[in-house]
Amino acid sequence: MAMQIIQKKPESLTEKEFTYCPGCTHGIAHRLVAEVLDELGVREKTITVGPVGCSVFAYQFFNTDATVAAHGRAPAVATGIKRARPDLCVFTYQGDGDLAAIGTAEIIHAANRGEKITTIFINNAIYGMTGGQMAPTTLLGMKTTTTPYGRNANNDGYPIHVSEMVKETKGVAFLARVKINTPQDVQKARKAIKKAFLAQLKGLGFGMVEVLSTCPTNWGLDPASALKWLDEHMVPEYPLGVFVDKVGEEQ
Amino acid sequence: MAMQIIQKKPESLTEKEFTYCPGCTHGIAHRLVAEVLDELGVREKTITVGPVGCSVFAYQFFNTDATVAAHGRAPAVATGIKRARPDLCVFTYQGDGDLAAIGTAEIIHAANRGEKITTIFINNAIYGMTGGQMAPTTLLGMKTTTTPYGRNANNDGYPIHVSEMVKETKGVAFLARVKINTPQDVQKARKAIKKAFLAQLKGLGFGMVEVLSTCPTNWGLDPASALKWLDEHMVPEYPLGVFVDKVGEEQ
Amino acid sequence: MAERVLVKGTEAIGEAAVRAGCRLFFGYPITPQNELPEYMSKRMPEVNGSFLQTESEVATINMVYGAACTGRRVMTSTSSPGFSLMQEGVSYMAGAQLPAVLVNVVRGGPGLGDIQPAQSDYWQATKGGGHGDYKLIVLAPSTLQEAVDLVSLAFDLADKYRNPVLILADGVIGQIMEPVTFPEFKDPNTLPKHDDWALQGAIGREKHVVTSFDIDPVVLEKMNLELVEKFKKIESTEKRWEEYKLDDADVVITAFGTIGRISKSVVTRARQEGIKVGLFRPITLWPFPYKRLEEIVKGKKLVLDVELNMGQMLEDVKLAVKDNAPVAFYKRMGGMVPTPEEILDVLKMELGR
Amino acid sequence: MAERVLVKGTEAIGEAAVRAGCRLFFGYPITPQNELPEYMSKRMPEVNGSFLQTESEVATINMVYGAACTGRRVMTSTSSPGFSLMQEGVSYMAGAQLPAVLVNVVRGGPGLGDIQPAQSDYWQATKGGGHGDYKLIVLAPSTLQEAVDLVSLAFDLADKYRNPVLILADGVIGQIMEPVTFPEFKDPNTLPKHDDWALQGAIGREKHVVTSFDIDPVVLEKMNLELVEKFKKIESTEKRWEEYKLDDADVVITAFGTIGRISKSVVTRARQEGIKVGLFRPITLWPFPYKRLEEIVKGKKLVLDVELNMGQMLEDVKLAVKDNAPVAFYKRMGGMVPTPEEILDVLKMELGR
Amino acid sequence: MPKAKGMIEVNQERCKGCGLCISVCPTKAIEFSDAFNSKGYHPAEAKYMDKCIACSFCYYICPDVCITVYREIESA
Amino acid sequence: MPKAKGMIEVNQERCKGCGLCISVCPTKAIEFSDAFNSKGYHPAEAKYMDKCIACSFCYYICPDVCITVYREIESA
Amino acid sequence: MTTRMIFAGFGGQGVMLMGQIISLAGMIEGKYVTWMPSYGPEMRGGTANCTVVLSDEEVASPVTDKAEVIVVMNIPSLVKFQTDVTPNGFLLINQSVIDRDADRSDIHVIKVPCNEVADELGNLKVANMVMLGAVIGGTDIISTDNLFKALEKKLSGGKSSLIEVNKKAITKGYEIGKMALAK
Amino acid sequence: MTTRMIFAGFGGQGVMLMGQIISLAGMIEGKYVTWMPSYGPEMRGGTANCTVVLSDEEVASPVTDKAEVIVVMNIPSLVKFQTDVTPNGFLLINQSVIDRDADRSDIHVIKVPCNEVADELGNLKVANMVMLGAVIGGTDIISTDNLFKALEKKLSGGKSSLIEVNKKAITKGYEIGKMALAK
Ligand SMILES: Cc1ncc(C[n+]2csc(CCOP(=O)(O)OP(=O)(O)O)c2C)c(N)n1
Ligand SMILES: Cc1ncc(C[n+]2csc(CCOP(=O)(O)OP(=O)(O)O)c2C)c(N)n1
Ligand code: SF4
Ligand code: SF4
Ligand code: SF4
Ligand code: SF4
Ligand code: SF4
Ligand code: SF4
Ligand SMILES: [Mg+2]
Ligand SMILES: [Mg+2]
Repeated sequence: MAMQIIQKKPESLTEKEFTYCPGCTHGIAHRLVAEVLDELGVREKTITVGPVGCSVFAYQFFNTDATVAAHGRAPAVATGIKRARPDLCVFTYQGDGDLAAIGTAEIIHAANRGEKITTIFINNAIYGMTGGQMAPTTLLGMKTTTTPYGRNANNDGYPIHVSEMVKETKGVAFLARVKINTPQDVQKARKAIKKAFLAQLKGLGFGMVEVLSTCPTNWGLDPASALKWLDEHMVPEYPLGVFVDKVGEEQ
Repeated sequence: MAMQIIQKKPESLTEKEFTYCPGCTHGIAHRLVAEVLDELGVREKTITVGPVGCSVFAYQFFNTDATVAAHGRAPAVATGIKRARPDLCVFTYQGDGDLAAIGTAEIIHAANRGEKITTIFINNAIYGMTGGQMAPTTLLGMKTTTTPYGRNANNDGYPIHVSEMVKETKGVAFLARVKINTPQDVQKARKAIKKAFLAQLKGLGFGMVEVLSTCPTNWGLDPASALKWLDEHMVPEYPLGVFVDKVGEEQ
Repeated sequence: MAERVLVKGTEAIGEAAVRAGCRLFFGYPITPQNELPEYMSKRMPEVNGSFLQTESEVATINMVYGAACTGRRVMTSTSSPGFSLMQEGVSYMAGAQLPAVLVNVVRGGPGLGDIQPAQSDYWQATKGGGHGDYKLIVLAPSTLQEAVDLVSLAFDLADKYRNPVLILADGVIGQIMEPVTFPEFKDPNTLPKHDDWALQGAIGREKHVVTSFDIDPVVLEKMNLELVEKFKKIESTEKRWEEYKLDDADVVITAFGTIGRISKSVVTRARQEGIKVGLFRPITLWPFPYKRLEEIVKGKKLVLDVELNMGQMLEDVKLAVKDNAPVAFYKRMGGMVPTPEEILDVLKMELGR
Repeated sequence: MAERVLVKGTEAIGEAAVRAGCRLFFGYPITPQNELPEYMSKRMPEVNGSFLQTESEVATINMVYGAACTGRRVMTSTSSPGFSLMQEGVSYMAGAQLPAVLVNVVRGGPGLGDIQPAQSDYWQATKGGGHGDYKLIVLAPSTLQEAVDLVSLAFDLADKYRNPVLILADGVIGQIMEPVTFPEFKDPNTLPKHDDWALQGAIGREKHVVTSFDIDPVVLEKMNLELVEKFKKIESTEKRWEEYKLDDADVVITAFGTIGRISKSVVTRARQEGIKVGLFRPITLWPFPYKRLEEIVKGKKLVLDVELNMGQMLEDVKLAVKDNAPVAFYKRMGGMVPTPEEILDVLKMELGR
Repeated sequence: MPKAKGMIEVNQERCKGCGLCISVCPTKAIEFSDAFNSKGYHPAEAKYMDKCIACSFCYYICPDVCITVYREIESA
Repeated sequence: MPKAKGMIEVNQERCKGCGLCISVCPTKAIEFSDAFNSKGYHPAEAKYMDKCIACSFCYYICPDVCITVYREIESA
Repeated sequence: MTTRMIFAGFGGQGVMLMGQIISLAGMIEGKYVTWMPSYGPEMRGGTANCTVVLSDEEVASPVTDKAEVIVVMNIPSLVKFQTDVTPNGFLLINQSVIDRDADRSDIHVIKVPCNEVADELGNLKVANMVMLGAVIGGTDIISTDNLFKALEKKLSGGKSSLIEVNKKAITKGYEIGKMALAK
Repeated sequence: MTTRMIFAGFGGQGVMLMGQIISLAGMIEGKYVTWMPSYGPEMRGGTANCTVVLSDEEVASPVTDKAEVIVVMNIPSLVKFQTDVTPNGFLLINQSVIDRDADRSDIHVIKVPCNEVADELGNLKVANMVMLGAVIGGTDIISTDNLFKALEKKLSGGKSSLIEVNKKAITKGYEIGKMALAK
């Protein structure tokens, strides 16, 4: 009898420690992407396009060539890279401020063009990096540093449903909303992320996974409670599901 | 027996002649908006927010206080006006380059906020003003000055469906797609435009009408053929319909 | 006398705006100015004003444009990359002659840079970051009290000249707390309504049009020349600066904003060591007080310009100084802020001491 | 000798880019440069290149950023309002040291302005329209042949210095046709690949990172200083200008781009009337040839600066001239272009004739 | 229902001769004029007004708001 | 099916003491350490490894990729 | 010598092409040339025009407000441009569309029935070439030969079948131009 | 006289508040004061700190790299800041979290068992006030009275119920500070 490693830090991550708060699920999403890059054997041809947001340091974490896009513009940067080098595997990693606010036009048009890139969209209902301001995805009634009286639809608008909008574009080859607050969900999320990369690698079009994620710091919750809060508050507003799947089961 | 005027140029238009090409249906859309302003008696409290596009001169045509927004930013400008003066009636008039390309983020977020403004969205599948370049709404295969070999989904993406996306935002109170290439359709369009204004005036939220419109000049067709082309090519891609109606029938 | 209170720079600016009668704020988060929109999100509802967190800085500036079209006082605030995104809109506002107060709390650049204090947006602020011929009135506070006072002034100047006014601050001004005294509240109803041009609904009058556009170059040239006239007028009447111990000085330090403040203490220390140093601190970066500086530097041993950038105001200093005195330059960059000791050392070195 | 062909300015620039090995073009329509993206939409597929009409200028510049990250030659083109929207991205590119060639075919501003030729984006181009300390190399052609030549040069300089290069043209350069001779085609495979830093996949090597960002101001300051060094080097080696009949001149006209060209004919006519006029035409607006101009103007009766703006290059002219000669200025704005006769009249008036 | 009796007026100076009114008029009451207007277009002309049924189609489709439509009513 | 026998290793220096692994471990095999790591956190500790069933839940949920999971296999 | 020319008319009348062909001919003839269009929104109701400068020395300014030769193809262009012809210069009027006279007596006015001639040739689209012929007939600024070469270059490829009728139009126009001067 | 102070620790340890209260007290005492935070991404693992300058003259520079008084609430802060204390200055160490000594002998080092004292008072959250008390006990830079006034101002409104326990914490800390010096 001997002990065999069945899970360990993937090769596609560097040794650099994450800069996230304790219990922040950004880290899980990172690991999942890295696992998929390992599994697909594409690390050496992958370019990471990091965002501005708590994951601004993503360029240090993924063991791939990498750049940092201007806030919201990662899909445009990724498009530029992909048009220059269609043989590379290009992905963006973006928060909900980055993708669903300032970057709205870029994500929608990348999707609509069927740009052969992959987007990991971290929806944590908050601007983490800048100190907990309202995101477009912030829930109604939720207090943030810019909705001190709670988000009020009349003044601040409604939680925005990016995946539901993106699914209306014809260039999307894979699109799903997942969560990563339980071990089981983490594994499902990994499958979705893999398909979002396959959409690109098979030349089918744009692939995106919206990941419901926690921000214990700005939600004012301890890490474990944040996992529960996600189920109780975010999932009802943002139902999970696969919106588009042109990749199919064969792999 | 005497003759009574039953149709004439509405009060909400100035005397200024339109600068549109002969047979361009931009002019019909203008007249419809003006008729609705007349009917609702709101000319004196209306602010026109014109775009950049062939309708850049709209500020001269509507007999209301008016401004010209930067390309694509009319919904933001309208938001600024409305937040400053919620008692005013504010509308934007925008082309498909203006609204569906550069102005994507602004229109989606205005809709998502349920901004109490009205948007008239002229979809003519082309950049008219600048000389017939591809718009995001240009049909596949269509030749334009920037798709000399015909629009090709693989390089240029797909015709974008703005109304279908906007309907996924919760702030919308009225949303319809109409066409104005027959007298009957013109009258239907007028009803939709009226409701889009009522959505604002009743404080229900954001109102938008997507108007399928012609560009005889850049389509390379005579005006009457352009009306037919619209039915044959645009309607199949952009089905007409009312997507959201919180205004209801009572008026 | 009004009470002195200890406040953060961002809040000082926000409260000063509220007291100046500003009831409209549009903003998008960006460090190091987040506390300003945060403050406004709380404060605006209290005074029946309107706060909106926008989807981007591009949207922000166009909302400010819209709000300004109605003649009401409106403000926004951002930091360097955000201000770059506003350049098209700023140019539109200047072209359409719209009053508004903009705040740029500058951080290290270029690009994403970092979030520490910098002064590297001087050129962008004073020479026109956007396209076309226009000028912003640019005010650079060096203390929070001055920031409070300049915010009031900014709204008045914006209204007076129908021109956007920019408060050019930096991470230090944005983040520090110090005691300030706020002015009284202005009643928004007593402020200029701009009934002669603002968009308020064409009730019983000809329609108003606000635009930066005219397709006919003959007309546009006239509009341009009108702007040029206005800018000349502003140049001749609105220059502001501080002179500190210049009367007997051999050496002139030129510096603005936070460095202006730090340089005061350099002056004090230098004088303790017997070096006669004075400070010339432009408060309006545009219009820049060229003439006064030209007068001052005549016969001086040295002009030492100190900035948190690669030498941006330096060009204006040289335009004023010409060949009338040697000009030295000391810089820190990337968000680093020099200590008074450090500057004093440079000064001594330049003097060969 | 290669054939002379009659082409439009926008097409001349496009074809010159193709011949320089550029295979990537991103652009968004805007008058008066639409023919350039239109040309590229046709041309790129012919040479196995990639043309993409983008959703906006903001997206454009970030696509250019992305493409430049791979080390390939890439170009975009726009006109004034569009270039304002690119400022954040331009600052990012300069910060990340990315090579690319940008074209601004300037039109009347500010704001929406009009679509006629102007030079009112000089400050934006040369002083940094975006935030932070950076410089673009700015090339201003005055004929189509020069435009063709400068496009080649622009790509080489961009690669050499890892810096964006801006071709500052105007509506005249963009729209006219005149005969040009194109250089030979460069084989893209022979061009610099930038294997030492470009993003190409980390195959058997350490990962590459391209960024303008470092959270630590100590590091960012170092990055900034590296840029400053680079800019100094460019300043010392890359200044370009044209001198025309200056040897015996009493009067120096300073002008760039289209006005530089028009001023040549002013020189001719003035000399016919016995007035000894010469022309100093900066070709690199940055780095500006201060020193050479300073040498030239010594002892001259008059320097007449002529521009299509309110006096933007004028500041650089003054920085060079100092008190060494009187400087006069003549402007047209809003898209108006002066005739040689008009300029000659001004010149005579300034000379008291 | 007896057909209404109608009449239209065309603002010929404003007209751009696009012909859309002509193309939609159910009674072919409108034709192009032979004359040019000052913009150089052949404007539409209300030619056979006896045929006009006041349906307003021409008004609805005219992109340049050149048409005024009248209907005969019982005199008050 | 007999439960697998497993074991985990925690990179305690990297750990931020968020406790998520502890919260999901079905066999309560993990606990906080009493000691601080150099970042000042109480890291997770693989305490009751006899209980570990190699389910990998802790690995899946750990946001800082601190955990390596081993499973006992028939030796080859 | 420097000759400045303005071609003005409706967008659809081919004024831009006229200017381009004569520029090309100028280049073939070894002159310095520039061509500059008026440009703007695709509109419609205004006049489109282009300016051509042919010169023995480098062309300083491609823009001008006076010209030695001005061609007007419609009434608004006549109104707008007739005052800009330099004394002793040439004004060429498209008689088929312009039913009025010029107000100038210090210049050469040449009236050309462009549409009628083109109609005779069986292709209304060559009306502009008739005018172009008249221009060189009247002014002798370029040789017919070089104009033909320019035409061939411009119409090479898909449109080469049209070369003949265009040449004919030029020739007809040339005669009209020559005759007008003879008068 | 000018006193520069740095308060450093984890984000959650209330270092920013400590600085703000002492600044407020300084203002009440009629001094010139500035408070400047380190700021950055919400992170996490780094140290947060703020700089306070109390002075009899206008404060020139709110930023400093040396300080007369430095408070370190955790190990990384000790490591980072201990060298920045000016000779004869004060280094205050949160003994409850920092299990090691300072390397300096040319300064006054005061160790404060903040958490234990706070725990005794029944509210772990006042650990920072214990430290603040120790600062003024050790340095006499501000009167207790004015510190209390500042505290009251800061905690007015919703949090006023907490004033008492905070005052107690300050008093306890004050004694520790005084005693440490007496040694
Ligand atoms: C142009 C611009 N505007 C604003 C910012 C400031 N900024 C940095 S990150 C961020 C939002 C981050 O929120 P999100 O994208 O949701 O990411 P998270 O931190 O929540 O993961 C903002 C507004 C910026 N860097 N650039
Ligand atoms: C920032 C900016 N980019 C580009 C332009 C140029 N531009 C003017 S109108 C227009 C597109 C017009 O197309 P559309 O919105 O579809 O209106 P249409 O003319 O078809 O009615 C463009 C790209 C501009 N004015 N500003
Ligand atoms: S602020 Fe929120 S999103 Fe950012 S690292 Fe911390 S927990 Fe994660
Ligand atoms: S170009 Fe097209 S959209 Fe514009 S006015 Fe002409 S026909 Fe209408
Ligand atoms: S109203 Fe009807 S019938 Fe009369 S002219 Fe118009 S379209 Fe013809
Ligand atoms: S539809 Fe209007 S513009 Fe067109 S021909 Fe008829 S009247 Fe004239
Ligand atoms: S592998 Fe499963 S049983 Fe073992 S420690 Fe991890 S969670 Fe617990
Ligand atoms: S989940 Fe990871 S970081 Fe959190 S306590 Fe466990 S090992 Fe440490
Ligand atoms: Mg977020
Ligand atoms: Mg369009």
